[in-house]
Order: sequence, then C-alpha cells, then structure tokens
Amino acid sequence: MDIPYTSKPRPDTGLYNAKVGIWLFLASEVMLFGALFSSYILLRIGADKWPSGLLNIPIGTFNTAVLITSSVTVVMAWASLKMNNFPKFKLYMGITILCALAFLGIKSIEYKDKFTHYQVWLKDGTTQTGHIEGNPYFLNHNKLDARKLDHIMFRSDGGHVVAAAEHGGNAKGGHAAAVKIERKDIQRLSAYVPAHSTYFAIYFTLTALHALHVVGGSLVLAFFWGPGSKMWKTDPERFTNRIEVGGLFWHFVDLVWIFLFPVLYLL
Amino acid sequence: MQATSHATHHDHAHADPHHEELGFWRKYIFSTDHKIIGFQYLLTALVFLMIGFGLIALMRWQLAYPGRAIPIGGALLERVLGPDMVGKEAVTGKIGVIMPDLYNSFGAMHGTIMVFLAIVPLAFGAFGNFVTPLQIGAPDMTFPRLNMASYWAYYLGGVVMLISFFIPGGAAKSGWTSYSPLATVVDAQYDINGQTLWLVGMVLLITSSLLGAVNFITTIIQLRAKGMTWMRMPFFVWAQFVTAFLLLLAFPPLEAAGIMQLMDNVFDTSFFLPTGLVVSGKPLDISGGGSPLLWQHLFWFLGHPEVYVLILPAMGIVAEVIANNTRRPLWGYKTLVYSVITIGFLSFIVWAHHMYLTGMGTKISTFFQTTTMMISIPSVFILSCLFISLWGGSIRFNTPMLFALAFLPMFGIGGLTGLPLGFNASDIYLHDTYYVIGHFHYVVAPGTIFGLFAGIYYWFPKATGRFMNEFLGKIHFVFSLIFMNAVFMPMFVQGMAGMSRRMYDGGATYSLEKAPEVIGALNETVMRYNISITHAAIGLGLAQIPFIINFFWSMFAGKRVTSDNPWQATTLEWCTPTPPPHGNFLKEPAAYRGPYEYSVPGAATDFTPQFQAEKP
Amino acid sequence: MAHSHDISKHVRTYIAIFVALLVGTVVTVGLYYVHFNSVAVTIAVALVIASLKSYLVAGFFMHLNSEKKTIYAIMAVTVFFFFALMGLFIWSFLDIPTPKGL
Amino acid sequence: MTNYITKYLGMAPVAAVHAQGLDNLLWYVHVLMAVLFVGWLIYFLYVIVRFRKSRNPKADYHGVRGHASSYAEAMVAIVELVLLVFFAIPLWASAVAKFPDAKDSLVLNVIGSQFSWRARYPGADKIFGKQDARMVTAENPNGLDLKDPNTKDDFEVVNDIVVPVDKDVIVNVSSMDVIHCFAIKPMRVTQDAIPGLKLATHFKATGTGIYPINCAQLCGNSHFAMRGTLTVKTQAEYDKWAASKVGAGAAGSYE
Ligand code: HEA
Ligand code: HEA
Ligand code: CUA
Ligand SMILES: [Cu+2]
Repeated sequence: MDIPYTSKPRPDTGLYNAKVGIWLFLASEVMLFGALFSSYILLRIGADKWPSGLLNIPIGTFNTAVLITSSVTVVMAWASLKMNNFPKFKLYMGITILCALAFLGIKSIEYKDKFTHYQVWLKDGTTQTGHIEGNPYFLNHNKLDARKLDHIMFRSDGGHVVAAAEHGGNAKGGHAAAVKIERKDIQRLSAYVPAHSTYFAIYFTLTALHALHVVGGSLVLAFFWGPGSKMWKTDPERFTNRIEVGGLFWHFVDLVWIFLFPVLYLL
Repeated sequence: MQATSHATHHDHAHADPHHEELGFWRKYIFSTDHKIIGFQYLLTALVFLMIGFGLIALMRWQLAYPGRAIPIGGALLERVLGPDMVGKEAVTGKIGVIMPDLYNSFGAMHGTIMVFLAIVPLAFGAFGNFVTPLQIGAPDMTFPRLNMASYWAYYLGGVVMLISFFIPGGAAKSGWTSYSPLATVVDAQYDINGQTLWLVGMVLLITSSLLGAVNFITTIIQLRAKGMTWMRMPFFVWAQFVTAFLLLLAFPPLEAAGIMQLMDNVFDTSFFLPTGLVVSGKPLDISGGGSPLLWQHLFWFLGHPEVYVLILPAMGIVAEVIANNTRRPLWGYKTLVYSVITIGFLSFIVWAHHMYLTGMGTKISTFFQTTTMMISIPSVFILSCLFISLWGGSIRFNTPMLFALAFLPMFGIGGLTGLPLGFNASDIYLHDTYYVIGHFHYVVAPGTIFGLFAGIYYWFPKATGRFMNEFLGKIHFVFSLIFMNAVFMPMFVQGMAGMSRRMYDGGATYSLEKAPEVIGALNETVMRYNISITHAAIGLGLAQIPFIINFFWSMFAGKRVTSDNPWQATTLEWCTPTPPPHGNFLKEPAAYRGPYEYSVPGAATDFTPQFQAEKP
Repeated sequence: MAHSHDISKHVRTYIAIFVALLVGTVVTVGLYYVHFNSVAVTIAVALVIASLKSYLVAGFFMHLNSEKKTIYAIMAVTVFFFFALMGLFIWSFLDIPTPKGL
Repeated sequence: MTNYITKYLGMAPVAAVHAQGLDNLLWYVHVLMAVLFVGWLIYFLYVIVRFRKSRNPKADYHGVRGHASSYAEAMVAIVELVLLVFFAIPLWASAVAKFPDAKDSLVLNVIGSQFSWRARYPGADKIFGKQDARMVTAENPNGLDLKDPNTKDDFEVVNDIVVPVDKDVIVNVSSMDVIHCFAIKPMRVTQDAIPGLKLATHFKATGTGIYPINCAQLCGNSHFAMRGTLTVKTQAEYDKWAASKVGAGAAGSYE
C-alpha cells in the first residue's frame, strides 16, 4: 500500500497530509514564540529600567515592509500556479527569495552596528554610550584587563547620559570628539551585545531565532524555485501544494515579525 | 480471515510491485519504514534504560555505603572520569569512591536519560511508531522521511548526552530540572561544560519529539482506514494522539528556555540570573535583571505534561492487553477517551504544583492546587474503567497480562501519593523529600515500565513472528514486582521521616548517629532502608536478566506463531502478515466495528475483529 | 486549473491586504513619534495594530478565514494553551508576595 | 510532642504551633488514600480470582451494569473537594500566608549560600542595616552598609540559629548565589531561598531544643552537608545569648 492523500485531500477532513503537518508545526512554533514573548514581558516587568529607542526605527520599518512584500509575493506565486502560470510563479517566487535575502542583509548590518556600539558604566555612577576608537568587536572590561589596556578612546554619542539615549536611535551626527577614559574609572563596559542587558539578550535571541526561520524558509523556497520546480511537470497538483505549505510557513515568519517589530523597536 | 497461512502472505508480498529489495543500510539503518524505526527506537531506548539503571546503581551504592569504594570497576571508572570524580577510600585507599560532583552528575543524568532517552522513546517512539499505523490501518506514517529524521535527532541527542560525561568537569550536575542559577554558575570555569552539552542534547531531543508529534497527529488524522472513525479507534491510539499533542505544545517552551539558558551559559546573558549574584564571595560579572523563577515556570510548563507523556502510552498498552486477555470489551470506552482528553487539557495548567514553595502567592497556588485535584479525577476514571473491565471477564494470565494487571495497583500507589503533594499545605512537609521520589517512581517504574513490558511481550509475536518464552517471562515478572516494591516502598517512610532527596550521603548528615542532640534526626531504621533499597535495586537489575535473554533468544528461536492473530485479538494490527511487510497491509483494510468486540453474544468465536466484514 | 476564476478574485484581495499591511506599519511608526502620554495606551495601540495586521496575514494570506474544521480545531487548542502560558505566567509573577516584617 | 498522626505517618515530631493543622491534612489525605487503595485492592484481588479463565471460561459481554463505580468516583471527587476547600486552602491562608505582627515577632534575615546558612539578627533596635550586593567583599560577604547606623547592633550567626520559644519568628529567606531551600521539618517550615527575591516564612516554636535545618534544594556539590541547627531557648536564655552577640557582628563578622 502507498501513503494516501499526499496530494489529493482526504474526503472527510478536506485536507492533504502536508497541510495538516504544517499547521501542527506552526502550532508548536506559536508556543515557542509564545514562551519567548512571555519571557520578554516578565523580564520587562522585572527590569529597573527598560531601554528604549536604541534601535534604528527607519531601518526596522523598511525591513518590515520588505518582509510584508515577500509575504504577498509568495501568495501570488501560489496563486500563479493555481492559474497555471508557471513563469509568473518563477517571477514571484524569485522576488520572495530576494526579499528574504534583503531582509537578512539589512538585519546583519543592524547587528554589526550594535556590536560596535558601546556603553560604559563609570564608577561615579554615570554611563555613556558611543563608539570606541577603531570600532573593535566584542570588547568588554574583562578583555581590557586581559589585553592590558589601561584606557580607551571613546567617542560619545553626546555628553553624559544617565538614562538611555533619546528616541531616534543612534544618530550618527552628533558625535563628540574621542575622549580618553581610564580603565580604573570603568565599572563595566559592554557593546550592545546580548550580555549588555536583558533587553539586548531578548532582542538578540528573538531576532536571531526569527532570522534562522528566515534562513530556513528561504532555503526551502529557493529549492522550490530552482531544482524542486521540476515537479511541476510531473505532478503539478502536489507541487502547488508544496508551494502552499512553504508559503504558510513563510507567512508565519512574517507574522512573528509583525509582533517583533513594535515590541522590540517601538515600545 | 485471520487464519490465512503464512505462505500465502509471502506470495502476495512478492506480487506487490512496490516491494523492491533494499540494501541492508536502507532497510535496517536509514529505514523509513515505521516498523523498523520503531524497532530502532526500542533497542536504543532499552540500552538507555540500562544505562540509566547503571547510573542509579552506582548512586545507590554510595547512598547505602557512603564513602566506600564501589566493589568492581572503581579503578577503571577513575581512569575514565578522572580523580575529581572518583576518589579513594579514606582508610584503605581503595579507588572507586563516587565523589559529590559525580553523584550530582549521575543524578541529573539518571533523571534525564530515564525520562527523555529511555521512557519517552520507548512509549512514544517505539510503541507509537510500531503499533499506531498498524492499528489505524495505515500503510506507514504520513511523513516517513521525517520519521527517520526524528529517530536520528534522538540518537544524536543521546550521543551528545553521553559524550558530556567525558568532557572536563563532567556531565550536567544540576538535577534533571537544571535550575538556574546553579546550572549557570556550576562549572562556569569551562567554556563548554556538561550543562552546555545537556542543553544542546535537549534541543536535539526536543526537535526529535516535535517532528515525531507532527507525524503522529497527521497520521492519526489523515491515514485512518475506511470505517476507522474516531470512536472506533483503539484506546492505545487515543493515548498516543493526546500524548503527541502534549509533546507538540509543551516542548517548545522548554526549547525556548533551553535556548535562553544556553545564552546565559555561553554568551553571559542574564535571562535567569537576578541582579546582585555573589558566588564564592565574588560578585558575578553580569548585567543581572533576570529571574530564576522564569526558568522554573518554563521547565515545569513542559515538566508536568511530560509526566503524562510518560504514563498515557503505558495506559494505552495496558488497556489493549486487558481487553484482549479478559476476552470482553473495555468497560466505559467513551469515558476512557474523554478522560484522556481531559487529562491532556488539564495537564497544561497544573505545572506550578512543583513550585508551591518558591514564594508563590496565595491566589495562584490556590488556582494550581485546584487544577491539580481536578486532574486526578480523570485518572481515577481511567483506572476505574480498567478495573471494572475485569469484572465478568475470562482472564488469561499470560505474561503481558500479568504486567498489565500489576500496572494497576502500582500506578494506583504512585497516583494516590500524588494527592498529598498536590495540596500546597501538605506539600510543605513533603516537598523535595524521598516521598516525592517514591511518588513518581511508582508511576514511572512499576507503572510505566510494567506497561511497556506488557507491550513488549504482547506485540513481540507480531513484530518477529515468534512468542517470547512464558516461563522466563513469569520469572521476570515475579521478581520485578517484588523488587520494585522493595525499592520504592521504603522511600515513603524515608520521606515521611524528613529525608531530603539528592543527598550524596543518603541523609547521614541528618542522622541520629551524626547528630544525636538534634530533635527529629533520622533514626537508624530510616537510615538502614538506604541499604535495603540498594540491595533491592541490585536485585531488580538482576531480575532483568531473564528478560534480556528471553528477548534475544526468542527473536531467533522462540516458538513460532501459527496464525497472524496469535492472541485472537480484534484490532487491525492482527490482520497484517507476520511480520508485516513494507506497506503493512496486503489489501486496503477497513474497520467494520468498534475495537473491542470480544465475546459478542451469538458470535461464533469469542472475538469479532474490527477487520471482519459484516455478514451479508 | 479548476478555480482559476476565484483565484484571480483572490489576487485582488491579496493586493489590497498588502497595501493595508504597509499602511498599518506606517501608522504604527507614525503613532510612535506622536507619543501618547500613557505607556499603557502606547502599548495597547501598537499591539492592536499588530493584531489586526496578523489577522490580515493569517486570515487571508494563510486562508485561515476559510479553512477546514480540523485546522480550526488544532489552532483553537493552540490558542488556548498560548493564553494559558502567558496568562498564568504573568499572574504568577504579579502574585509573588512582598517580604514581611520589614 | 507526639500524637498518633506523627507516629503513624512516621513524621518528625511537631514543634510549632501551626504544624498541627498541616499534619491533620496529611493524615486525612492518607486516610483517603488508604481507603481507596484498600478498597480497590480487595475488589481487584477478588476479581482476578473469581474471573480467572479456569473458573469463568466464558466472558460476559456486558460486564458491570450498575452504577456503583460512578458513585465511588463521585465520592472521590467530593472528598478531594472537601479536603481542598475546607482544609488545604484555609490552612494555607491561616498558617502560611497570614503573618504575625512584625512588631511582636523576632524577624530574621536568613541568607543561604554555598554551603551554609547565614542568619542576621536586627539587634536591639529591631532594624536591619542596609545591604547591597555591590558592596560585597571577602570580609563583608553580605554586602552590608557599614556606614548605616542601624548596622551597628546587627549581628550574624552561621548555621546555628537561635530563637526564643513561644514567640513568633518571621524569617525572610534569600540567597545571593544559587537556589537553596530553608526547611525545618519539626517546624513544618519549607521555603525556597531564591536569589533576587526575599521570601518570608514564619513559625512559633512550642518546645525548647535543637532542631535540624535542611537545605532541601540541590545547590551544588556540598548540598548534602548544608545542615544548620535551630536552637530554641527560653526567652530569658535567648535574651542573654542575644546580648552577648550584639556588637560582635557589626562588620559582618562571623559569630
Ligand atoms: C508518569 C509520571 C507522573 C504521574 C502520572 C504523576 C501524577 C501526579 N502527580 Fe507527580 N510527579 C512526577 C511524575 C508523575 N506524577 C515526577 C517525575 C515528579 C517529580 C519531579 C521532580 O521534582 O524531580 C512529580 C512530582 C509531583 C509533585 C511535586 C512534589 C514536590 O516537588 O513537592 C506533585 C505535587 O502536586 C505531584 C502531583 C501529582 C498528582 C496529583 C498526580 C495525579 O495525576 C495522580 C492521579 C492518580 C490517582 C489519584 C490514582 C487513581 C487510582 C486509584 C484511585 C486506584 C488505586 C487503587 C488500586 C490500584 C488498588 N507530582
Ligand atoms: C522515567 C523515569 C525514571 C525511571 C524509570 C527511574 C528508575 C529508577 N530510579 Fe530514578 N529518577 C528519575 C526518573 C526515573 N527513575 C528522576 C527524574 C529522578 C530525579 C533526578 C534528580 O534529582 O534530578 C530520579 C532519581 C532517583 C533517585 C534519587 C536520587 C537522589 O535524589 O539523590 C533514586 C534513588 O534511589 C532513583 C532510583 C531509581 C531506580 C532504582 C530505578 C529503577 O526502577 C530502574 C529499573 C530499571 C532497570 C532495572 C533496567 C532494566 C533494563 C532493561 C529492561 C534493559 C534491557 C535491555 C535490552 C533488552 C537491550 N531514581
Ligand atoms: Cu543549599 Cu542545598
Ligand atoms: Cu506535576
């Protein structure tokens, strides 16, 4: 016996197998991100102060638009197959994949930006944010000691700030000249990396996990666009189903981002 | 229909165009056939069951004879694990004393291995895989390659867990619950430590379970044979169905937690680390701001549904075996089904009964103890239905039935002792004592393991075409039953006396002998149980030898079955050839009636299988 | 293929939703710069818009509006547990009593 | 103090006022369990003997027809409900969640650390000095604010906690490293010590003597040895003892 309902729906449920499978998988994803969002809420409730405005909102908005675009193109790709228009499918799916790559590219620029953006907590209780001369990666106070550095040259984002930077993100403009900060005055030094604070910890965890989903999704979609599309000739119905299933996953990734964006960038 | 001979089936099989010959690797190692995968799960998980037992045997030695070298293999163990882990006896200098760190590692890994690498893979992976598609009349799982991936993810997870014993610092040592901050601060001097590997292993195991769960649910929804309506499904399938949902929805939060703890351990984040941590007199160099309770909530959000993952498949097996060997229908099939569904729902909202003493507020702990009491009701229903099913039966006491019958009171003890733990006011005294250890081992060891043994003896003939030996089986049963109780019953006494769990010296610090002036110190009887339990545990291990012999011997030399339905059972798996070929059924099966039509008045035989067509 | 006629109608919906999603995004960001006085209002508005957007994606792109019963059942169960998780978590944390005596 | 409950259940002796109620609940639950278990067991043994194949070769398709089992199940549910509503919930509310007035009680700060219990007493002024993890040094493991005047008469003991008899004691349990669990079995007190939180528990000892303090939560390799003692003295003896301590612990010194 062969496995039934791989492409034709089962009469009583009206569904083909993969569709049930993907929705179940998405159900588990809902719980995965649900747990992370719950953690976000609790960390935020528990925090003394929750940084805001440290992320670049225009970039985030643009990336949201990119992802939304890819979501509509992937459903158009499926619709094209339904209308028997294979070239159009190729086009729309191609755009989807390009959007995915664009999203990842932009995200990695954002990441890189954060990795070189530092905060120093001085022993007098004030803090400053800015860049260190030479834009080093992953420096912190322990590494200063390990490398026997007795000072850093620090380009502050603008004077002493006790609270977090103002809205509008790390505006490159108002940089002061580099000043010397002695090691002995530094309590703690950290870039905007996960270890910086629970805010960045959850930010990086959520966005990296989301980015992994984007990577996984675009690999699958790329397969359907490239070598996998041969199936259109042999079993068009099943191929269309595959696109639908891939699309469902892709929409879910988009959906997660729809929440991630306001929660991490705006609130 | 059932009595068709072997030879004819064989011919059919060859006539089947899909039955091409696969090479050894594709057929037995990287197989996509659910039966082979089930067998792979079975063997791997049994090995892990043995490893889990080996760990606890060493721990029990230390509990019974604190500071004494293990009698055999001490020097070898020291060579493998190093002198930090295995020390010398104070007086004689004999090598082979389990050190506290090793004890904690073994404890954590015993729990982890037993739960995630032995029992779940047996109950869900092995039995679920082998039996479910057959019972619903499906040719295979819906996603055979995904099924293979599940097994290999499980296998990899197991390998990672085992490797962790041999890295510097040794395996995870914060209990199977891995509470932060201990899990993060212990062994922090190593970049990659046992806890890191534990987390990586867990992510693999979770992935395996998630893929498995998707596969199982889809299979049950989509591949039921003609006529196999929901209310005609064997209870075992229902149990697997609910179990799969528990895995699907409860595991992801632990995966999230695992990722966050991994971040804490590797990237120095503070998800579970509050502000102001001071370890060994030095403030920790972290941002702080996290919450240790967050980990506990995420862990137990899985942890409680997980315990039903451990028990429900066993209940399913027991129901099948009881129906078959009482030769009458299960009593209250619908009640069973609704109860198991109810358990599924409730199991998600009781988790914090593991956390009554974490400073929980009155309102929330009232909520959780109410739900905890509610969940015990459907368990009582299930047990009652199984008990009442016995009434009016014509009971055959073969080995599977003996294990299934023993399951009932053993689970009863385990379940009942859950009640005093379930009230927050009485949990104050019992929390983290051996009473808890006794409680849950009664459900998982003489409970679940007996259920699984029943299943192994029961479906062995279908899988191999041969019976297991009844005599060895009965020896296995009798001694297992005696020793199981001898191991776990005294633990209630110890717990009531106030002995804490996870004690390297078996509570000697708190004994009258060490602290005679203290009121409420543990008396000699309680302490002596440490020794008797250990002896019983060794006896329990030895009692498995007949089983192991029986298992392998019967596979090649057991009594052959003479029919495809040797137990004269009613469910669909018994209408396939024995052992079932790839694709399972020679012609499309159909279910014509409910799953347990035994001793139907007026029928020719005392069983009327689901697959027997209505007489025209 | 069979339903190509319906499908072309759907396509128009898809485009409309695409536009709506973009508008939603712009509105969220715009409101952010407006600054509500109350944090609660800000959060509520942002989440309401996000929920609407996700409804559009799930309901139309993922055709959840016209799915089969089985899928609804699966998602209903999931939503139940999702809210159990979040709700009970938050409740647990809010219910931790403060230290006594000092 | 022993009564039949502690005796039959084999529990540690009772030495606190609120303990009896908790023990009663434990007892009732165990009676329920015993009744259920014995009842079912008798039925079970009877059935497997009476309905064995050799005696009853032909099974009965219908089996039990009455409603006896439904009544039994309903009974279980009702008894559980009663235990819950009339015992567990009120007990927790009265014995655990309701705190004595701090003014009339001895208030202690107990800090679990790997692997000992440090108990801080507020001294004569009944006010604790300030404390902050950032001030921790090797000599000042609790991070006390030594400039705070309230710190002056505070004192600290390690592992051997002393309290007066017949007086309410409130213990604020916390930790600065990992999770411990402050458990005094004869007092029926168990409270996790969780870093980042300060969680209160309370008891009123009924008899003098020395009682064990368990660490009941796995906290590292010497968890098994993290035993403290609680010495309950008469008020007069306690006062004398406390007087001898005051002033000795200003700098967070040990004893
Ligand atoms: C398969 C596993 C399993 C199962 C089924 C259960 C079932 C139950 N468990 Fe258990 N539990 C564990 C595994 C399990 N548990 C584990 C592993 C731990 C410890 C984890 C750790 O800390 O490491 C634990 C810990 C644990 C605690 C925390 C204790 C503590 O740490 O302080 C609590 C508290 O409420 C609890 C309660 C319950 C309850 C109320 C049930 C109920 O569902 C039980 C319902 C069943 C019945 C009520 C029995 C009905 C039967 C009859 C009426 C007939 C009886 C008679 C005869 C058969 C003759 N369990
Ligand atoms: C499913 C779960 C499970 C199972 C089955 C068991 C089984 C057993 N457990 Fe375990 N245990 C746990 C889960 C489990 N345990 C957990 C979660 C903890 C808590 C850990 C922690 O504190 O973090 C714990 C802790 C724990 C402790 C407390 C340690 C401490 O607190 O310090 C003890 C003490 O005696 C113990 C003993 C035993 C014994 C004697 C068995 C016996 O029942 C074992 C019986 C098994 C066998 C005898 C092996 C049989 C082998 C075969 C059949 C193989 C056949 C092979 C082939 C055919 C190839 N366990
Ligand atoms: Cu402290 Cu265990
Ligand atoms: Cu539980």
